[in-house]
Amino acid sequence: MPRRTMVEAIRDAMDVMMARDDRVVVFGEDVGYFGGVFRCTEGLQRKYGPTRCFDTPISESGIVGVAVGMAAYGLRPVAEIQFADYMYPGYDQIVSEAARLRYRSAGEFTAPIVVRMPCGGGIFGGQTHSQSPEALFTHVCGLKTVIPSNPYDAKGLLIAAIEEDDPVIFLEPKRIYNGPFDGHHDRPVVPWSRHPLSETPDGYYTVPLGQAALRREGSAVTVLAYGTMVHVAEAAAAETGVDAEIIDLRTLVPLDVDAIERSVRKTGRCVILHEATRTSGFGAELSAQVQERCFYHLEAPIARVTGWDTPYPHAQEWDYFPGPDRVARALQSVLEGG
Amino acid sequence: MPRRTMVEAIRDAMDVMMARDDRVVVFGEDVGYFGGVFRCTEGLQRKYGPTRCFDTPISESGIVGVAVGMAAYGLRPVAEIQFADYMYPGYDQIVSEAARLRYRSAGEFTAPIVVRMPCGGGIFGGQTHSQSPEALFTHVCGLKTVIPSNPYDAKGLLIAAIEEDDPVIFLEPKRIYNGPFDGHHDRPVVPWSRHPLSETPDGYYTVPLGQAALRREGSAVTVLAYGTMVHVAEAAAAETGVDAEIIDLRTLVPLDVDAIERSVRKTGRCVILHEATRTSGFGAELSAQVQERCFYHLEAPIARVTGWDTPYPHAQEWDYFPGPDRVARALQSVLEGG
Amino acid sequence: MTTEWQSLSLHVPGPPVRPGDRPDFSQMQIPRAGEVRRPPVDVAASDIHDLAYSVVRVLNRQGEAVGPWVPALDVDALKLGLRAMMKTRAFDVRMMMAQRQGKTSFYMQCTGEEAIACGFQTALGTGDMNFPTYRQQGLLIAQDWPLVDLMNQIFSNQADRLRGRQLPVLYSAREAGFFSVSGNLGTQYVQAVGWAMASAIRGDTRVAAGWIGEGSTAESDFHSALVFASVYRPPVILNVVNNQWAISSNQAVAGGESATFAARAHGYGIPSLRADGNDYLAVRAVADWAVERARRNLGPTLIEWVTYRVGPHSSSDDPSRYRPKEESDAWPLGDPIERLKKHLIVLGAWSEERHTQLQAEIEDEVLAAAREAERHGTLHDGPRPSAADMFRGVYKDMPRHLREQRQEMGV
Amino acid sequence: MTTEWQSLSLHVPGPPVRPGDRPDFSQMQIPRAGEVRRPPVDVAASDIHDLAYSVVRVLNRQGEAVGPWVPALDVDALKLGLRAMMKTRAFDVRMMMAQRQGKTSFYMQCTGEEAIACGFQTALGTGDMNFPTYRQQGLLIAQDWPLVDLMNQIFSNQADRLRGRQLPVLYSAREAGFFSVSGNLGTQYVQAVGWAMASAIRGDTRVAAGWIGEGSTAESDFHSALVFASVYRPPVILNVVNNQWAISSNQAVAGGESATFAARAHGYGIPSLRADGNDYLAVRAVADWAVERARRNLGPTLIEWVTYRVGPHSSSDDPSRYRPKEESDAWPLGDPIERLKKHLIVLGAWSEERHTQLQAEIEDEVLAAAREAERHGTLHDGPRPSAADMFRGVYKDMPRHLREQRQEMGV
Ligand SMILES: Cc1ncc(C[n+]2csc(CCOP(=O)(O)OP(=O)(O)O)c2C)c(N)n1
Ligand SMILES: Cc1ncc(C[n+]2csc(CCOP(=O)(O)OP(=O)(O)O)c2C)c(N)n1
Ligand SMILES: [Mg+2]
Ligand SMILES: [Mg+2]
Repeated sequence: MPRRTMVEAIRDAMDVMMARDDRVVVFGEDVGYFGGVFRCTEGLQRKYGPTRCFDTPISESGIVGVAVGMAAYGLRPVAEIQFADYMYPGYDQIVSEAARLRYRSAGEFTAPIVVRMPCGGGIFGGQTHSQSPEALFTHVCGLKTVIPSNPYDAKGLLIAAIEEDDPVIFLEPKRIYNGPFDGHHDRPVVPWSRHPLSETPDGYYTVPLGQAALRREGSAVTVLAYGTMVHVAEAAAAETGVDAEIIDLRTLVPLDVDAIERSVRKTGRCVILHEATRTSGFGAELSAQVQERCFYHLEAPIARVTGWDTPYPHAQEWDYFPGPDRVARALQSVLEGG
Repeated sequence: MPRRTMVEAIRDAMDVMMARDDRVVVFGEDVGYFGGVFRCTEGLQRKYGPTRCFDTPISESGIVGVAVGMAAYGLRPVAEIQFADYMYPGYDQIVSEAARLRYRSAGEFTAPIVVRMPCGGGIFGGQTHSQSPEALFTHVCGLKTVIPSNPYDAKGLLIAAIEEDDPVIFLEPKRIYNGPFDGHHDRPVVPWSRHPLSETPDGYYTVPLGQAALRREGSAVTVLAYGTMVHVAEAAAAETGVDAEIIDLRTLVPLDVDAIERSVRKTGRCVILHEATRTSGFGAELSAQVQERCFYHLEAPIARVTGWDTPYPHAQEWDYFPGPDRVARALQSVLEGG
Repeated sequence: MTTEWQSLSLHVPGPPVRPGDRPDFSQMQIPRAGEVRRPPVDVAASDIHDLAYSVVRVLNRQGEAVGPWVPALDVDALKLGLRAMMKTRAFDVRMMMAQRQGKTSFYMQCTGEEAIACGFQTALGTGDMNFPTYRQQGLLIAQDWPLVDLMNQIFSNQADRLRGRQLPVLYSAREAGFFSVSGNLGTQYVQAVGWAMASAIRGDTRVAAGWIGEGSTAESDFHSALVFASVYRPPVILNVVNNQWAISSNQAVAGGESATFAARAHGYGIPSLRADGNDYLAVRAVADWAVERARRNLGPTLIEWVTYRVGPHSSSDDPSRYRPKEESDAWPLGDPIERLKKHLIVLGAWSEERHTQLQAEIEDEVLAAAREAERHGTLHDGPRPSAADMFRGVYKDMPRHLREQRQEMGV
Repeated sequence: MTTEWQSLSLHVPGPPVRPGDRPDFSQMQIPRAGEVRRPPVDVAASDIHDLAYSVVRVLNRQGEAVGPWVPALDVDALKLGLRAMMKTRAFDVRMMMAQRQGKTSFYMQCTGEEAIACGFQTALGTGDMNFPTYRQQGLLIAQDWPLVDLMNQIFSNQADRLRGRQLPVLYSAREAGFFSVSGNLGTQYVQAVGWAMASAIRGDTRVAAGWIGEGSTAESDFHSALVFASVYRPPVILNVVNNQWAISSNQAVAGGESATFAARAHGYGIPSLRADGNDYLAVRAVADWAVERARRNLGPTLIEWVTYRVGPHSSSDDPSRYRPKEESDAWPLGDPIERLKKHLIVLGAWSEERHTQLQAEIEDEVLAAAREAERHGTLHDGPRPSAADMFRGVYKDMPRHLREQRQEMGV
């Protein structure tokens, strides 16, 4: 089976859908001729023409706003926000418009848009090229929020997102665009081609939204992770030898609570990981749900390993990033609890 | 001692500070001559002149943006967003600018602004005049988030907020502007004058940010609430006779974890209330922290009673609002757990 | 070096007068009817900059239609226009009353502004899409959209097509080319541009119309809309309704003191016009011009409609707190219904008697509709949308967490 | 009724040429130096609309300063200007090299645009405040701000005044009237307006200057800034640096095909000018004009500086992917350093030899600064800001949860 990087998988998903469905249009800053600053849309304008894939003015509110209008018309817009850190000017259109249109019009109008945005740190991007704002989307009813951790999922989830009839926020951990990353920034970079999940079938397939994936079976502790942190979790489990069960959530809303419940009831312990700042991060919701649903099975406090409650710093990137050592420590301490 | 409504207390806080400190300026949509759609700034323009209190264009990004610039200059801007539901166009300026200015400039520039906004439902305002977006602020480091439940606190907290050197989001539950509200919408309206916490001293006093208040002592269960929900909690406790300890958080960030920990360690049970939608609401963070800090004291799962994960509907307002009956049921079920 | 300069001071604009003062529209420059030229629809934006500082007017004081903008409308079309405006006004009167009676929580009239929506709608075709504000009920009424349907929404009753979820007057009527109204100002202006871009992408022939109040032009999305319209030149008509007030804030607070709202288009290279919004004929003529531009792939047009908000901002507002009570009477562009009525009389096609009779008919029709709507319930009385409706439509298919919450609620 | 019309189509703009094509600036209309009139500073905005479609220029091809805009600058001032621009360019060269050597993660040059920031700064006084973008290092260098200080920030080293927290080049230098640069485009334009409003509220004499790229004028905050500037008329200069490119997007994608960026000001009643950004004398003259307006409480001015981004967008960019390599050489306004050098030579105050000598001096100075900065460390080498620094300054006083997190981290 062909092997793809995340970038290639994401591009291929758009390519497949643009070919299948001429309502699919792709746009954003530098997305047209240039193919996007991360190259995710490279070649699409050449292949499908400038009215199917084009550059936009630097206006995130405009990008999402016209996407909502296009979707109401009947198109399937896939908009790129150059960095998730720059989604804020478009947040009103996402929250007040895309997310609520179906509800407030009782289904007369809908906004089946996909808003793609690179997120997360690890590239020395500082506080404005490193953010993970997923919790700002998961709090907004009417949105679905997706974040893949590997090329196979990225392609399948993006195709599913484009086919979705509700607006989807599609977060792309930029640090793993071109290779998996386990947080060991001091070790040589690994290419995707050596990772089994870089095998992505050509053509159309989907990974359904709302389903988590079991990345590692284990019985001692459940680790809930998504995006880059899935790889960090795997490294931490391997290095500590802790018999951890690692769940890659893939979709944050709607959440696969069955998968979570099943695992935590089995292990009785839970560690939650994300790169975003801790307070009111999505880990809080996960923690709340785990204790609501599995209280009587829990043998130790649920732990969160997250970014600190500071902006993402530049020089101190690796002090901020919740790397395998911090995860390992949390695994150990959760095992000792109870 | 003089009795004030929330509106009067909030107005008085600004009046006191405008008189004490001529760097304090007050502005927002309809805030000048008219005195604000909820009358919170009535009379301030007449008293302090149109360059201290004025109307702005209908541009929330502009309102917060100029506030940041003014604060960097050395003023103490108090900006009003007409409804919290309309803060989204200003969210970028709050998150990317006000919240991060001190950090990114290593203290060379700061943004001591207060952004006041009426929040919450209960006035048949529908999905765009009823929102409680506090969790969208608590996730953002660099901001302090405050929400009073009564006139005494409102005045003292607002004065403290204006004196703060960091940006403060000041949420005002509009349903209790003119009288306390316990969720019994079918009963006659009660004026603030009959509530002890409407007693507000004239002149300057503060209620420090970051300190919760014990509203009711009890030993069976801890209730964490803020804003309107404090009154609902009191009603539910009174009506069920449950020996609940009710903590009014007042400030969400920074959180008074001591007060929470002390109470939950004592009661072993916890119910969390808010009006905002549940998923990724601030209740999730509270729940996560309670279980992290008090795991070994908990006798039953922590429960959340919140708005549903739907937009705030118009006709079904009272089906959405987490009223005393729902709180009572949660109290009872948490007492039965364990 | 800065010490040699005098102290700066802040300019804080406001209306020329306040309650107690005498109304003052002396600053307004109003050309005579017929005076403004009618350029060809493919004119360059830069060749009509002057039209953004003038006012296209057709009906003169004598009730005659004069000048190059007189639209080709027969007497029947004019009568339909009159009827639509009168019906809109009667509807507003009845619904304000219903609000006072507690049948709904909230209402917004468009009194004095009826010509704009009623006239504009007749320039559109089937399949075109309006992105209206809350003050464009005339777009629906001019299409004879059932009043009962609107009232059901206002009463949030069991027959409300929006299932009680949305604030009164924030209608949605797809079949009528009436996009779901948002409670957030300005957001839909750029959506109209996006819809029009989609129409162009698909090689369609349908056009879109965005609507915004002069106060809301200050919002970000006004700019986003103009930028995207300027760049991609989609078939969209960008309407700015300048009714002089935004709740308590005079148009000066939105920048109206320094330039017209029509002039905003200049910096984007978008052709723009300013027109008498209280002149049904001018509205139709200018709308036709802009719609033809859109239809002929000539791109966007911005129109500032000059009018006056006669009533309160909404049922929650009391304008006597911030403007002279007499200001409405002093408004120099008159009343749109009176002006069209006079024109029809001048044409010999109308009379005071027929007007009185039509007024009575319309009031009966509105009352009958209100009675029918009330049978489906009002906000606090009678049948209403169910609590289960609250959980539906957040997503296409209800996800598990909402199913659980619905169960938790027991509905 | 819509079937009679032809299919619509979407206009998607782009640059006239792409890699492989011959550069084409034939669309640019450039008046001769000295041709554009100089209006009095209290001119009405509407009386200078034409200046938004022209280009104020002072230096002609022969290197002479001609026309009404010639600023009263003596030879020493001109030499300082030349020096500042040369230093800026040498600094950029050295820092791009440092980035390639891995001493920092990121760098942004302003090559070709030096005249704008270097010239503008000299029109300001102590206490005035710039709200710059990442491409205005010239504002600091023209003030002889220590290069080492900038380099420390770029290297995120132990002496970095921003404690390693901020991306390289996003400087902050309060004493130099240089506001902390944001990574978010456009946000600071409206902050400049707010700062200027504050100055006016306080009866101060200080003025503010906002900076934005032509691409970023599409952002919402550009509009917010213009609206508030239009309404309150604060002492602010709103600079738009039109360097033709926004990463890979040509200025046409920001609306430059339909109107100039200077013309954006017209709809807000704000006086605006377009000026040759590669002409140090024109920059200073136009800046003086606008600053005087601000200082005299005449309100805001918008200036579009016409220039060309000679280098890549940033160290992460490769412009040969999206524009012809030769485009920079074909740029009709020339190079700002060459032009000022020629002028000084024409004045008899400069020579090729002195220029070469100055160039060498400057390179030495820059190199010495780089060596000094490197002693404080570079991004991956040597001493660096501590992990504890990461937790400081989120709030004035560290709240409990951050203290706990710092402990959890063990620092
Ligand atoms: C984003 C946002 N901010 C504020 C409001 C509150 N608001 C509702 S209507 C209104 C005034 C609008 O005035 P204008 O645009 O002139 O329209 P008009 O009411 O005159 O038709 C305001 C401030 C809102 N609905 N949305
Ligand atoms: C809100 C926001 N959106 C997108 C970006 C990414 N970005 C950084 S620079 C840039 C191009 C800016 O072009 P322009 O305004 O013309 O300035 P120039 O780089 O030419 O000086 C973009 C899109 C950003 N930094 N902030
Ligand atoms: Mg208005
Ligand atoms: Mg540029």
